[in-house]
Amino acid sequence: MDIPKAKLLDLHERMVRIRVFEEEAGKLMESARIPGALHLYVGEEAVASGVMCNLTDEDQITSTHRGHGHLVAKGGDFKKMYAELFGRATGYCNGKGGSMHISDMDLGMLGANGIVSAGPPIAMGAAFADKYKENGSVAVAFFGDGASNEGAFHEAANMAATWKLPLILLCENNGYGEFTPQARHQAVKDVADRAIGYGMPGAVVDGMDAIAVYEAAGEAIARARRGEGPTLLECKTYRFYDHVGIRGMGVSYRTDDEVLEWRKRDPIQLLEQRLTEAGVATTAELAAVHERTRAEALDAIKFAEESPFPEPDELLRDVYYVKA
Amino acid sequence: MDIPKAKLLDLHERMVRIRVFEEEAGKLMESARIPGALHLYVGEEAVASGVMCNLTDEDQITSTHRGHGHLVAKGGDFKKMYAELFGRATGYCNGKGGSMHISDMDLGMLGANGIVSAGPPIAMGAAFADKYKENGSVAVAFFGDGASNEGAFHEAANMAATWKLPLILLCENNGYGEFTPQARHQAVKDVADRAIGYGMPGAVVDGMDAIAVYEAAGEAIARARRGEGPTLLECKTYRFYDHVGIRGMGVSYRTDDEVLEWRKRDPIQLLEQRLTEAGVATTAELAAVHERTRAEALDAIKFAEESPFPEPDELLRDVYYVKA
Amino acid sequence: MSTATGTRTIPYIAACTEALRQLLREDPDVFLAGEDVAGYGSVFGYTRGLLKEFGPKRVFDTPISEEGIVGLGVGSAACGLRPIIDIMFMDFIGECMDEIVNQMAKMRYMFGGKAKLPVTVCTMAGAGINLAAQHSQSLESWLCHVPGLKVVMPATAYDAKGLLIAAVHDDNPVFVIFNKRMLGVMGEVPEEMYEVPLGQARIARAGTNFTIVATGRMLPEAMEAADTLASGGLDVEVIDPRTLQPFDTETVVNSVKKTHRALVVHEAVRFGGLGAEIAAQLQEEAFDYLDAPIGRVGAPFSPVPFSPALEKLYVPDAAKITAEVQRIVGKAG
Amino acid sequence: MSTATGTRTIPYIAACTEALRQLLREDPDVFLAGEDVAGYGSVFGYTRGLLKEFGPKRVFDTPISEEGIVGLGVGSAACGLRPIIDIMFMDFIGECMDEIVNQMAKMRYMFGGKAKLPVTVCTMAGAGINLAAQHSQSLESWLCHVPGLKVVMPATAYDAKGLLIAAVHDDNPVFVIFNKRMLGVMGEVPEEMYEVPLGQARIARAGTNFTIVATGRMLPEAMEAADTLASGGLDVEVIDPRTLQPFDTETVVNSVKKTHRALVVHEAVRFGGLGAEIAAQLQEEAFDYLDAPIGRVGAPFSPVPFSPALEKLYVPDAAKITAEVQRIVGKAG
Ligand SMILES: Cc1ncc(C[n+]2csc(CCOP(=O)(O)OP(=O)(O)O)c2C)c(N)n1
Ligand SMILES: Cc1ncc(C[n+]2csc(CCOP(=O)(O)OP(=O)(O)O)c2C)c(N)n1
Ligand SMILES: [Mg+2]
Ligand SMILES: [Mg+2]
Repeated sequence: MDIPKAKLLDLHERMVRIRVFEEEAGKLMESARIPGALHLYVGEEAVASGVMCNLTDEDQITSTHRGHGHLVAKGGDFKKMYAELFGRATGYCNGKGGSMHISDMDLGMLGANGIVSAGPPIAMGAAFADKYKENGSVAVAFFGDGASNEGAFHEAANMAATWKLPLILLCENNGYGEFTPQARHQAVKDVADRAIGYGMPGAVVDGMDAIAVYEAAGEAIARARRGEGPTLLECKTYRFYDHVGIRGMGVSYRTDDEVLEWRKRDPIQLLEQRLTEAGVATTAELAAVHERTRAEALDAIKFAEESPFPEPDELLRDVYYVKA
Repeated sequence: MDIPKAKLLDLHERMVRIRVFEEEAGKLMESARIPGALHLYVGEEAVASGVMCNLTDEDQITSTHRGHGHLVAKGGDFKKMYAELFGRATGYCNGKGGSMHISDMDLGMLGANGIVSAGPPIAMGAAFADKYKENGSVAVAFFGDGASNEGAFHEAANMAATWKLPLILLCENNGYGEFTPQARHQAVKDVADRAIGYGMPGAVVDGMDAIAVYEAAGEAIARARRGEGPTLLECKTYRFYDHVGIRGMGVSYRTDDEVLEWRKRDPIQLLEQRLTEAGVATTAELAAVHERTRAEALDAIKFAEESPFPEPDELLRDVYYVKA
Repeated sequence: MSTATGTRTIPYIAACTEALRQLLREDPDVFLAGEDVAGYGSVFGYTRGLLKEFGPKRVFDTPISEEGIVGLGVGSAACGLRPIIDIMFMDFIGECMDEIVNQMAKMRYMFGGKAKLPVTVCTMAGAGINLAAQHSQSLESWLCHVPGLKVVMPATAYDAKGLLIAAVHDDNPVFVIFNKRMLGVMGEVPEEMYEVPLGQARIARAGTNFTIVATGRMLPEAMEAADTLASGGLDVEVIDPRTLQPFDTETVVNSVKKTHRALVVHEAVRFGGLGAEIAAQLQEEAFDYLDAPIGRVGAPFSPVPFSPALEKLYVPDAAKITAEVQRIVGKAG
Repeated sequence: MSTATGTRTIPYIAACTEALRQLLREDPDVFLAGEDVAGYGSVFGYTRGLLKEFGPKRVFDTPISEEGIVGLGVGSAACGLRPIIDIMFMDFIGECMDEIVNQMAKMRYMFGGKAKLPVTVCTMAGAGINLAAQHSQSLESWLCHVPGLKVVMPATAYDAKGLLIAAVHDDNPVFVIFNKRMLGVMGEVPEEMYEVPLGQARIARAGTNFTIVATGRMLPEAMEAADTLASGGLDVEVIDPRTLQPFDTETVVNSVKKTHRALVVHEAVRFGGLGAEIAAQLQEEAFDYLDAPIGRVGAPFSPVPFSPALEKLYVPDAAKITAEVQRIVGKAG
């Protein structure tokens, strides 16, 4: 590992922040303290974190229905995030977006999205803007294995390749599109194979290995920054909880064995093991990250829950931009 | 060539029928004897004919805006076709479809289509029905290089591969999507490469060589009939006339040289040369096909032009199926 | 009525499932396809058990490809099957509008009547459960504007079963728009198969003073409003159109000719909603009978907000309907 | 008026091109993208010459990927550019309705006002030139039903330029719906840049006895009908809404309060067309002033037929408008 220590700790911290944020969010949903439905990112932390460690606030990402992890990794504020999940005026979207539309334009996070595969065309547009402005920024579109079957993915991929846009198409292949296993929604094993049809490089990465993701994404992003065009990167990963919430709706579609097998490769534990073995951090130091993050989360939840709901006049505000 | 003589002559005749139909149709449009816009198939005859020689009336095809050639090759009746172009009650669609929606359900020709890439999803549905009914039939979706960038193509291809449907995705790559050269609308040279991303076989064929198309399509169709799933077949071809009509709208986007170069490989001349060289037919015999087809076309045009326009009550008929 | 043979009180969702089961049993050419309708039984649970009974040939999951899914319906229907297609949330029809509007709706007409497309599309509309802007819409007015489509919106368990069966039996493309907040609503449903004829409105409550036309999830709200108004002496007739396209103008016009005042209520955005068409028709057909303008209640002109604090202001309810009726009645003096 | 400095009589299409040229010159963040808008100058010719002047960075062709094209507009607008996107035929919006409705229209609201989307979509509507069912539709009522979008429909060369400029200057998503049969219509157009303010209707002809509200290509038909009716003694006021969303209700209501009778005319299918909304609003706002029901003229309930013999029966025209006004006036007694 010739990755600077600070970077490795940064990577770890982002992952822990996601894990803690999501565990607490999951509890809030299961105990009905918040409204609506959450798609939790637990298990996939290495992907968002590995990618985001290569980005600045000037780079854009588009996210998915499973979007908290992306926003946390991009630097999202716990208070504004939880407040949004609670539907409060202090949330990122003034309570009007909720989990599925959580976003922070200032961080270049162009929104979680309730429409599967809506991200790639928008990220392609963002990447176009980066190229147009020659600002050296890149855009990353996160999307799932299921999403790779939508026409929107195809159109965006082809346009990005044709125009050599600084776009990373980042497939989070967790083996299921909602409840349908990959083998029943596509005949290919690797979504990355689709890159060939667009004339762009494609690669498969172990999505439970944060360092592998960090490095592969780093390469693709560097390539994009050099003006050499898009890359399709597929991270094989797994969601530890259900499609929606922690326990989901109680219909089984994965075997317990499968879940356990994947949980053995918990991306945070894997990274922590490597960090301690390499002497980058002690177990105690890493544990401290969990603890202080948990405290921050609980504090943020308190803030969120005590925040006011949006006022009625918020209902019709911001449908349009109105000149001040 | 171990293709039976009758088949070869059949192949030739279909090509000539397309050529003659289109030349006369083009003249009708340019002289404003018919309303609307025509997308002529001249130059691409080997593709439709090579494919259709492998099909029966029980097999389905979906076509494109450039659809006359497909219907002629599938056995379309000149009289009903011309009458449709004239907007007459005796036309295939009672005059209500015109060039862009010309169709013959009895021949399994599920319509020309004004929407680029609308064919693949419909043909996929038809192939599904064939598999469901276990009737041994196949469906062929014709579409262009430009159409391969639509999401609809992607979704249909993935579904067909996942379900191993008896579908042939038949790309007629004539180098242009409307007026945009392929290199500016996609980064790949071969649309067939996209097959890899769906987990189906893909192949490139010389679309000016009728026998090559016949054989490649034959293989793919046989494979589909055996229940082994879809194939993406790309035929490299060229439209000798403009995108719309013969001379188009007078904006140049192809060089004269390029057009001339392709015209040297006129698919009908190429086949005729091979047929005469192989002693399958004499020049005179082949010329006779042209002549009698021309006569049939002129006769059909006369029929069409003398046919009545649809009555006013036709306007609101067939919006819905109404039980008799 | 409650003692008719084989009639039970069951939830709306069970009526849907029963209809699907009977349709699949009745005709081997019927199949059911959509995202997670087989293994999972749909995220709304309304197709649960069908895979088990009918197997993966008849009931199956599709990739997440709405345009492809509708294409599957169009192509297979054109070739003689009778597909039932599920588009999980109505909000997703934007992904397949071309396939719906330019193919499914027009094929028969464009081909001079030579195609027949007996395809049914089931989808789930409606707000009110904090699913935010992309999982809460009611977009039926888009579909009703498209010649070639039929559109139904069942508001009771009875109609859910009967309209779904009629839709699948119909030889045209029909959209069946369910409402996610109605799935648990109980109602009397006969065990046997029956059709609720397409194109026929139902007088859900007879009345003499005022007409409320309410679609889908707004029907129970309108019924509640009618109760409230009754205690104030207004005898409200409530009409459920059931089929939105073709629309049963006659039933509604006849009611208004009797009551002289009307309010149209739907969950969709008010501007450009079906209520506009109904109001326009009513004033055309019953102008001389009207004592007051036809009122309309619908969602305000904004996306659906996530926050419960705002969503409850967004979705029309009995209170809003009552207030609007009172305003109209007041105006009519 | 005709001698105002720098005002010439030019065709509608030239007004469009001029607006685009001036917009591209004015702001380096403006770009123009669509299928064949660069090399070919659009199949309608309205972008011809722009590639040459502005180069392929600012004016470029896209693959045939409508969802991607709109995504290009949404993503780049969210990142500070000011895209002008061309969707060749309005019939193709079905391919990108999700991107339009669930992304473009809602992003600002869903993000609590933190996004700004100055994106303009140009598209071509209208029937009448034998392009059949998939190249002739007028689908504006879908868009007008979607909060977050603005929609304009220029009916003169002057408005084509002024509305297009106002649309691109606006910081919201705006649809500019041209009409293919109007491209050659001549009109007086100032050379300099000017905006026709969004949301303001225009009284195209002042009158006292009757109001016709006509959109797009129906405006000249309505004007012709007004001429015909004038010779019969009816002094018709003709209003061109110009912007369909937000709709200028006030101007129309004021007219009807004066004339007491009105007809709304559009090329779109009558059922569920914008005319329904306008009629519904008029009877709400001007009920006590009405001497007759608000009439509506639109296309009949069928796809657009190819045959000229049928298409001429399909598309509304001056004769139909005149007849309908006469029917209403007769009825009003
Ligand atoms: C256009 C659209 N279709 C369907 C859905 C319903 N849906 C929500 S999440 C999901 C599964 C997405 O699978 P994948 O892309 O693999 O992401 P994952 O949930 O596995 O992270 C589906 C089908 C949707 N939200 N949008
Ligand atoms: C959805 C859609 N987008 C755009 C068009 C306009 N259009 C008609 S033909 C065409 C070009 C199609 O190119 P290709 O698929 O290569 O077929 P070709 O014309 O070369 O045979 C385009 C863009 C359309 N009809 N439908
Ligand atoms: Mg997945
Ligand atoms: Mg082509």
